[in-house]
Amino acid sequence: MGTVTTTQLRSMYEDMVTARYYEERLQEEYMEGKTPGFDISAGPIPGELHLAAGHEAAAAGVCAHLTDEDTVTAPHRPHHIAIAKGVDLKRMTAEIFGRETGLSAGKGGHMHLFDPDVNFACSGIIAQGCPPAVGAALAAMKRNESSVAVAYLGEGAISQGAFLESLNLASLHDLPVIFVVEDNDWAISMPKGRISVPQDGSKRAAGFDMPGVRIDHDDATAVYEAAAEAVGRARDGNGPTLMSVQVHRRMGHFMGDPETYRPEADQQRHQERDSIERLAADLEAAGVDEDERETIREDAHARVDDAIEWAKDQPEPEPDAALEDVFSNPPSGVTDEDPTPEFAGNGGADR
Amino acid sequence: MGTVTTTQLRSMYEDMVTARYYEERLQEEYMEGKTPGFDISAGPIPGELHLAAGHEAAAAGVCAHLTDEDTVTAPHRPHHIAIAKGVDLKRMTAEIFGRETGLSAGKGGHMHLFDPDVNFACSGIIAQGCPPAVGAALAAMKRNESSVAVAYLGEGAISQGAFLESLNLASLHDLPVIFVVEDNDWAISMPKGRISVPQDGSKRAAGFDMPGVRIDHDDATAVYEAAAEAVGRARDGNGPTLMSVQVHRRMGHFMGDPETYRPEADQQRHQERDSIERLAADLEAAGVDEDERETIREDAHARVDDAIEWAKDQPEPEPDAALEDVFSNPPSGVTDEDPTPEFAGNGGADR
Amino acid sequence: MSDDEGRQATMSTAMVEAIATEMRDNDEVFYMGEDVADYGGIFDSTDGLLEEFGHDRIMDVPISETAYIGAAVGAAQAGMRPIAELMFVDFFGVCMDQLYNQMAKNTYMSGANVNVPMVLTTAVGGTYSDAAQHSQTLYGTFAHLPGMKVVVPSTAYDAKGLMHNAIRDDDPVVYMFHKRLMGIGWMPAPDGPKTAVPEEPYTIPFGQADIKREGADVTVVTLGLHVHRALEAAAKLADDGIDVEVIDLRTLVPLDEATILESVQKTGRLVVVDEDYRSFGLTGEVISRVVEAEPDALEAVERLAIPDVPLPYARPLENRVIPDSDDIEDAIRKTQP
Amino acid sequence: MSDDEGRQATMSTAMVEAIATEMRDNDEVFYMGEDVADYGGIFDSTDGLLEEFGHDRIMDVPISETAYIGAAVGAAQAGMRPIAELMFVDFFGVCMDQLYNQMAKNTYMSGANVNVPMVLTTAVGGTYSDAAQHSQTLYGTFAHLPGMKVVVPSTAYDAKGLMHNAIRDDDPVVYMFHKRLMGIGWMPAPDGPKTAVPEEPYTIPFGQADIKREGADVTVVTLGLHVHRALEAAAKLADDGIDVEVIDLRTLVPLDEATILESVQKTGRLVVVDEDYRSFGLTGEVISRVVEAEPDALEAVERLAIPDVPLPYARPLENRVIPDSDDIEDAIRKTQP
Ligand SMILES: Cc1ncc(C[n+]2csc(CCOP(=O)(O)OP(=O)(O)O)c2C)c(N)n1
Ligand SMILES: Cc1ncc(C[n+]2csc(CCOP(=O)(O)OP(=O)(O)O)c2C)c(N)n1
Ligand SMILES: [Mg+2]
Ligand SMILES: [Mg+2]
Repeated sequence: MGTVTTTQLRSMYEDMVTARYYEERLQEEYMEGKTPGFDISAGPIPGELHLAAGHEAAAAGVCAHLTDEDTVTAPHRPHHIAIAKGVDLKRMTAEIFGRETGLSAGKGGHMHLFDPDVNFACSGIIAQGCPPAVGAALAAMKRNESSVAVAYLGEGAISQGAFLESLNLASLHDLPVIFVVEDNDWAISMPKGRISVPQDGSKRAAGFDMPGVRIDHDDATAVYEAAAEAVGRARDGNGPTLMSVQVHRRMGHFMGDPETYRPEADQQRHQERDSIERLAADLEAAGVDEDERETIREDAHARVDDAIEWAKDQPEPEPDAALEDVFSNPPSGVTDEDPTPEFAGNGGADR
Repeated sequence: MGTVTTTQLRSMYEDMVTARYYEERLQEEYMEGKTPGFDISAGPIPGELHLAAGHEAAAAGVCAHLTDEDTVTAPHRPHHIAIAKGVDLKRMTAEIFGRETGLSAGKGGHMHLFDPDVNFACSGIIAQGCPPAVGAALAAMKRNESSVAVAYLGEGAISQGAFLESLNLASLHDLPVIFVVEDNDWAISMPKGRISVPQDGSKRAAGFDMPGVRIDHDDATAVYEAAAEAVGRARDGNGPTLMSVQVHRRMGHFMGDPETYRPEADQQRHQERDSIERLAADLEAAGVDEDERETIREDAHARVDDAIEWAKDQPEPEPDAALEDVFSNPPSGVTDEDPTPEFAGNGGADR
Repeated sequence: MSDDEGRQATMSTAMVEAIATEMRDNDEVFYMGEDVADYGGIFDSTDGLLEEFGHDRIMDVPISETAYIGAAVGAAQAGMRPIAELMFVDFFGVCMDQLYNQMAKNTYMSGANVNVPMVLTTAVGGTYSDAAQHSQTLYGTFAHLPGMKVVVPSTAYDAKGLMHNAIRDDDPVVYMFHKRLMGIGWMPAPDGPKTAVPEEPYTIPFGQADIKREGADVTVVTLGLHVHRALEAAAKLADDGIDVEVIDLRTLVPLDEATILESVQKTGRLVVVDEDYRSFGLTGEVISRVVEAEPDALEAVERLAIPDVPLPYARPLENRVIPDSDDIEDAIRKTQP
Repeated sequence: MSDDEGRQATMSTAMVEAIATEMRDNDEVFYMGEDVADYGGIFDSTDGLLEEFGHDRIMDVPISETAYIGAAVGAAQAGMRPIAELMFVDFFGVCMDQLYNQMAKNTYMSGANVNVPMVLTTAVGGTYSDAAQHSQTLYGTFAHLPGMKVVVPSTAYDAKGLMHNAIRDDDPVVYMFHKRLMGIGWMPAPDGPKTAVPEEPYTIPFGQADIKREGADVTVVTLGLHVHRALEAAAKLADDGIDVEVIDLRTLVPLDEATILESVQKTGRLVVVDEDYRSFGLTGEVISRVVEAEPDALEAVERLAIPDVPLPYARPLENRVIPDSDDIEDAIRKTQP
């Protein structure tokens, strides 16, 4: 188990059980009003919902090395990453419920969570979070700061131009960025073997002169250790790393996904591999016993229940708020006194 | 010299001296009216002009293996490739001069040469010729034909999404396509080391489970031999190959390029490496002596001079022709009798 | 069908039926897209096709829109007739160069030496809180750039006929189907799009708008989902004696100016309803065509569209910006003397 | 300047001067693009900047528009103020997702929790036979999608003031400079764009159109290159006693509707001249805004734009489709009683 301390194990466990319970609770809330007949427009949570049960190790193991100053960009399946990065759980939940006090005042929803306090952002377009993460790393380099950036993507995203171009740009300037592929074997209904060669996303690194590392079992401790090296390399100015972590998709691609395309045995297999139980075993070995773990879980569950409770109590936004926030600034681009020198006022007028 | 026959050497030589002389003659024509003051809108050839002197080996060595049924897509610097592929020289030249009888009736110009008779096309957008080449290969596979497709690109294009995504798609289905990177060290003013890692484009193959081969001297015979393998592999259904061929940029990026960014020594070096002289030596060794080569050159020059002469005699298009050819078909999409069944005529009307 | 006789079908069924028929008739037709095989299309656009045609002709593809849509361009130029699906039109930004600089322009740039017989199918529209990156129609964005025919069916009947025409067409056709109209189990459609649909193939030529309801007092020009919202508004207004004509454009390129003009000459009043952004788009185009051709025909005009904001997530916000039948009713009332 | 006193500068000099000043004042400003360093920008957009600021702040980048423009988005969200150049606007299709789904929407999607203070500079326009993939303006394409401020200078004076404002603005600004106006050695500009330019910094707020010539008989609304072509036409028509007002929009988003309306109320006649495609674009928008706000103000209207074809290569063809001053003159005459 090398470098990981008990405190870190405990903290990862906390993130992971929080994330797992969060997704289970959201699933319940979401399906309310959508059962028996699934109508995407019914129930307390609007829109699509992509839950990440089974992905927790990839989030916790990497984010354990990050501070608020580090940037993370997440894809369409972002909750577990947001939780591990320390995004405000209440305001995130309010956003998912479409409330006025949500992170984005109800404008963004679950694929568009932005928390600038911890430098977290996401995007629903495959791989398009990669270039902005590279940009955050570029900013850190230019400002001579030691912060790093992490871009998460699914294994389905490893054949998208935005990701591949980002590898070159990051490697070229030795930027402090880590690409983390969460490999859950599936891109909606498409098994990875049907859409990518090689199937292991970390192999893409070979064509871009950067290290690629594969963690082929979703073991938080193993992820933690690989990430220690990758984040360390980035902070030391030694450039980017591409990681691919095997995770599992315990639920459908989105809520309501009938998964008719998915063999039962595969579903079974994904249920059986539980990174949380695995980490529990590591904790046990480190002397954190089931009682203590139970306490961690209870605290986590309480935090989640609280957040959901709070979110559901929040007001919906006023309809006219929809017309605001296209720009942060007045459209004219002028916030303070017009700094135009005197004679320029009529300047353009007569050429 | 392995597999290459004297006939093939001779034929490559013919393509290469044709292409070289073609570019030299176009340069003369283009600069006419643009000297001393360079005005891009003056002179007999309109628009931008990207000439390929120094790139000939990459075109001749690969296209030597192709038939008219095979597809080639070229980038913004296409003439030498078009010539090696057997594009109609007269109509191509007329197109470059913007004439009515040009390949595209004057609508396309030098970056948009299309000759469906030999399945040649080009595009001025970096790397965007790659996906259509993959598509031609896909069509061949679906139709059970043995034709192959070749996509040419510059070394500056190896970090563009369209190229990288194409590698995956081609490799995934073992498509009969060959990607040929013409590496002339420069992307306009940017030396390759400034914009790509690794600098050798063929290394990109490693991340996509496909063979990458580098020909690091612009030796037509060496290109021929590498291409024999790549094209053979494609025709045999064994999938794509990525080739990177070192070529030289003997002229500016486009005509009028002051090349102030370019060290004199580099210009010098590119002038000194002459693939045509190199091939001449191979021909000499194969018993094709200078007299015979002189004849080949003279014939080639005559063909080029003829084409240019012819092109300049062609009429300019009528202005109103600009309004035609947006669609090949009537906008309604209906060419023959309306096959709408009787009762459907009023079908939509009342819902 | 002039009444409701005959087999009723959802829009997705009708669309898929046309594709299947064309695929049976012509080996050169094939379909590429994400989740189009085993899943049958996230919005049922290929439902059931895998079973009949197999993975070779109903091809799942990598999440590489530039590569596979560009491959469709290449296959089309080689003479095949591919259909490529862009799962949501909102993703156009990752592959737009292939769409507009290659697919749409190659015919012109080659002096029609080359043509590109392909169909791009794509899901459009909001109303289910999918937020700014998954709810747009982008009608104006596609209609603005020359070289693509742009088709937007609003009923099953139209969807089938337009799809037959799209596949047979020798030029690139962008076929935009509104998610809310497809009749997907989990996204209930309004009543209108499910119509009688003949079993045999038929085509609907492009550039022929369809008068979905005749009326004398005001012309509503619209398309897609908003045809049905306009018809709803019209039904309500009929009780108040306002007789609304509803024109369904069906295709944006070509645009059936004649039908619009004829109607406006009759009614003198025009409301254009669009689910795309308001400025620099469809509403402005339709109004200008009328003003240009018939400077004196218009006594009143209203435009109704997304008020130049991205699509918001929360329901009250999304409802605020997508015109509903009440908004249409209000706009129509404003045009009345 | 109300007359030609003061230092005369080309549009590129003025634009570069504003960038240099902002870079001196603010370490967070940097410039990324292809061939912007040693070359100085293919269209002189960064001419001379490398010498003062070095390769770290005037960064050549890989030909990976999605990656580096997306990196600008990320750096901007981190609080820097990047300027990213898209060499030709025609290449937008390879990076549009970053531009419109991230850069333009992140502010809204975050409820303005986040903002994106960046400038996208890009060269637009034809007139030199660069054909369909290198000659567009795409004004309407960018103005249609919410979240970007869209700036199109037509003179050196405006170019400088608008650039200062663009860099200081906390939101994404798309700054479109017309190649033919820059004053590049190898592409002679018309006379108009070279103007007097103060050495000190000044800003021109967005959303303020500029009346480049006052007149009583007809309003010409235009932008970019066509400001100068319209002024040429106006000069010719003055001899015939037709008094033309020429409005230079300067920014498309925000659009200065007030100035247009005021002018049209005076003249009653409107000609909109655009170098973008005719349909679903600028001409329709301007006309509709007028018709909507002032249904009775217009006695005559003309729209002049690229007639919905890609840009052709050969000179007679390109001349046919890009409006020139004769075309503008004709259009104006048609509006006269
Ligand atoms: C450019 C783009 N194409 C397609 C989609 C639709 N889409 C959303 S999620 C998804 C599958 C993603 O699979 P993967 O990257 O493996 O992530 P996972 O969902 O398995 O976590 C697809 C195709 C999209 N959002 N963006
Ligand atoms: C997507 C895109 N970005 C930028 C350009 C502008 N451009 C044209 S050629 C060129 C350099 C290409 O370099 P390389 O690929 O090495 O080819 P070479 O010109 O050296 O033959 C660039 C940047 C373009 N045409 N398309
Ligand atoms: Mg996956
Ligand atoms: Mg090069």
